[in-house]
Amino acid sequence: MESTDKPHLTLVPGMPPPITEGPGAPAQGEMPFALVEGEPVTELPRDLYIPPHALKVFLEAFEGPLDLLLYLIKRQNLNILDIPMAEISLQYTKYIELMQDMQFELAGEYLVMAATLTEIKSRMLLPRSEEAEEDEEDPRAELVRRLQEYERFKQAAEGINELERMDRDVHQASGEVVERKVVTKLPDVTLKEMLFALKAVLDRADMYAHLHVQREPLSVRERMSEILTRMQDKQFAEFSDLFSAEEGRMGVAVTFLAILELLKEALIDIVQSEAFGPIHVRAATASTQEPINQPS
Amino acid sequence: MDERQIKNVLEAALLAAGRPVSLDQLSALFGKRGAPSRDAIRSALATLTDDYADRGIELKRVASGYRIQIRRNMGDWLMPLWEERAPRYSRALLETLALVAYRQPITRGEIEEVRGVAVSTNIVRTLQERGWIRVVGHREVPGKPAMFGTTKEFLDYFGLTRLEDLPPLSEVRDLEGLIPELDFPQTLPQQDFVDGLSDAAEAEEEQAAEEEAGNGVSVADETPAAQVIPLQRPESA
Amino acid sequence: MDERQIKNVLEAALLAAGRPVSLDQLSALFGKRGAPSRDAIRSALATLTDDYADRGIELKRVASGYRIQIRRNMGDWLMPLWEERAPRYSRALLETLALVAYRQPITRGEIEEVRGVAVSTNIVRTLQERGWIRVVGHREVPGKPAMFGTTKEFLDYFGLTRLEDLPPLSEVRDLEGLIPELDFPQTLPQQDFVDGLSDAAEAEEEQAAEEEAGNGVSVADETPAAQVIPLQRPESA
Repeated sequence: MESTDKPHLTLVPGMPPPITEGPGAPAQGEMPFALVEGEPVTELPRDLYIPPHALKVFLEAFEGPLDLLLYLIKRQNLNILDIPMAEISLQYTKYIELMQDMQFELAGEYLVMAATLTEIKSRMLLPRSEEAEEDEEDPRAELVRRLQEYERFKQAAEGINELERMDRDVHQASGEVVERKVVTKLPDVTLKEMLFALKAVLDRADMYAHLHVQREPLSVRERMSEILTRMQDKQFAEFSDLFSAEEGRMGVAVTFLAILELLKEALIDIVQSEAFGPIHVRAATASTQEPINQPS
Repeated sequence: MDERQIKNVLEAALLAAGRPVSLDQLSALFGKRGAPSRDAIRSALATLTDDYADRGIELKRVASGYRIQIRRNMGDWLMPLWEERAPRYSRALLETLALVAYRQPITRGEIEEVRGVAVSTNIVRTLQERGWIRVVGHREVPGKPAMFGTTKEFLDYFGLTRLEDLPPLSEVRDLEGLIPELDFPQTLPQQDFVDGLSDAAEAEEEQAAEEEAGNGVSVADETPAAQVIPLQRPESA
Repeated sequence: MDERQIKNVLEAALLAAGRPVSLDQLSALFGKRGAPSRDAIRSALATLTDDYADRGIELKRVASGYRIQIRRNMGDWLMPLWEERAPRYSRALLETLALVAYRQPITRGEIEEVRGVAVSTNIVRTLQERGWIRVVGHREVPGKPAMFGTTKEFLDYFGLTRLEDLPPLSEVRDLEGLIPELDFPQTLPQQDFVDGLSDAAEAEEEQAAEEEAGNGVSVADETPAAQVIPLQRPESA
C-alpha cells in the first residue's frame, strides 16, 4: 500500500496491530487490512469478487456509503472529478446486493446513496436542451463535492491519528513528590459583600431600632474590644494607663465612653482600694464583684 | 551501547514510570542480546545521581528499586502547584462577620439573636482562623460565653485604618443611597450580592466589570475607605 | 537568582506536577518580590530544552503549558514498562474528532452530513469523556442541537499548542474542468480555527507563543527530532 492511488483503508477496528516480528510476518510496508480466518489479507480485491468468508470483514471496513464510493473510484484509478456514473453506480449496487445477501446489517445511508447514484445516472442519460444545460449544473457536482469533502476529513483523521499522542507516542515525565505541602487559597471578600450581608440581616431581623447599635460610634465599640483584650493579657490595668494623651481630647473621650459602656454591660470592674488611690480596671468576674467607685 | 545512551534510557524509564523501578526491570529494558551488564547499569545510575547533584531532583534508591524524586528542599518552591482554592464564604459567615464588626464585643448568642438562626461553630472558627475576629473577653453570664471583636488584620484586609471608617449603620440601612458615594457600580442590584455570593464566577465578573468601569475610579474595597467615603459620624440616639 | 537556580526550580516543578504547567503558574512559583521576569523564565526554559537535546526526555510546549515528556523514539525501549497499551481509536471516532477539530463549532447533524453516516452516541460520549470535545453552545434551529468544540486537553493530548498546529486540511481539488460555475472555496477559511478559540486563556497562550517565537527561543517541538537522539532501535529478542 505504498502508492497513493491504492485504497486508503486502514486497519479494521478491533484488529490486532500489524505483526512485525516472527515467522510469516509480512514484509515491511505490507500491512494486513484485515484478518480473515487468521490469515492476514494484505491486498484488497482487485475486482468485485471477494471470497465470501472475507466479505463481512471487508465491508465492515467502510465508514459508510461515501467511503465505499471513494474506494470504488480509487480502486479503478478513476478521476474523482470525472466519475463514469453508469459504471460506478453498477458496482456500488452490486456491493449493496452483496451486503443484503449476506444479511449484513445495512445502514439506510447505503440505500439512499444507491438511489442517488441511480438518479444521477438517469439524469445524465436524458437528453437536455442547450438552455437547460446552461442552467443546470452537472448532476454529479453535488456528489463530487460530498466525496471531496469527506475525503478531506478522512485524511484529516489519518493526520490526527499520526500526531504525537500522549500515552501512545510520548509519555508524561514525572518525579515522585515525597511530601506535598498543600496550601489553601482563602476566598476573597469585599467590603461591599460584607455590608450587603449586614443590610440583609438587618432587613430580615428588623431589629435595627431596638438593637441601639448606633448608640455609640464605632470607635467606642472598637475601643471596647481593645480594652477587653488588654484585660485578658493582664488582670489589672491602671485606669489612667488606658488613656493616651497623644490621641487628643477626642481619643480620651472615646476611651472614656468605651469604659462606661463596658461597665454598663458588666464586662469590667473598676476598683479603687483607697480614697484618692489609683483606680484599677479589671475584667469582671462574678465572684469578685466588689463595690466600686464609679467615676461619674 | 555507551554509557550516555544507557543513562538516557534509564532516565526516560524512571521518569516515565513515576514510581520506583527495580534493577531487574531496568535491566529488562535492554532486551537480551547486547544488553549492558548490571554493573554497567549500576554505573550509569551512579552517573545519573551525580548529574542531579546540584539540581532540584535526585535519584534515590528505595526498597522496591530506583526512583527519581523531587528534592525535599524544593517543597517550599513548589507549594503554589498544590494550591487549592477554598470555597467562597457563605452568607451566614459574612453576616456574622458584619455583626462582630458593628456590634463588638458580641457573643455568639447575641449574633444568633439578631440573625434569628444558629451560628455554626464552623463559621466562628473560620473567621478566627482567618484572623479577622478574636475572643476579646467573656460575658459574665451563665456559661461565660466568649465575646468576639475584630482584629487589626480585619481592618488591614478591608483597607480600613479604624473601625470607624466603616459606614455607619444608618447608611448601611440605606445602601442603595450609599452606592454612589461608595463608587459602587450603579448597575449592580443589591440582589446580586446577596444571592450571588456563592458564585465565584459571578464575583469575578463583577470585579472585572468594576475594573472596567473604574477608569481611574477607585473601587471601594481596595482603597482605604476613609478617603473614599465622606461619612458623617452617626448621630447619637 | 541566577539562571541555573531558576532552571532547577522549573525542572522540579514540571516533574513534580506531572501535567502541563502554564507560564503563569511557573511564574507564580517565584513569589512576588525578586521574582525573575517572564523573559528570564522563558530563557531558562529554552536552556532546559537544550539540556535535554540529546536525552530521552524533552521539554514540550502544549496548549495548557509546558511539560517534560518522554520522547517518541524512546517508546520501543520503554515498552516493557507499560502494562497496557494505549487504546486504539476507530476511524469513525477519529473522523468525528477531525470534523469537530477543523469545523468547530459543529453539530452532530453537520458531522453526519459530511461523513454520510450516523454518528453513534457512543462516539460522542467517548470523546466527551476523554475531555477532547465539549458542548460549546446550541444552534438556534429547531431542536437546538448542541454544537461541539475541542478542548485544551485535546490539544495537550496530541501535543499541540493551538488549533493552527493541526496538519492543514488538504485542499479541494479544482473542479473547474468539470463544473466551471461552481465556486468552491480553495482552502479552508481561516476563521474556522480562529472562531474556535473562544477561550480567552487560549488566546493569551497563543500570544505568549508568538512572543516566544519572536524571541528566537526554540522549544522542543521546533527542533528536528532527527538531530536529537542517535539511539539505535532495540534489538528484537
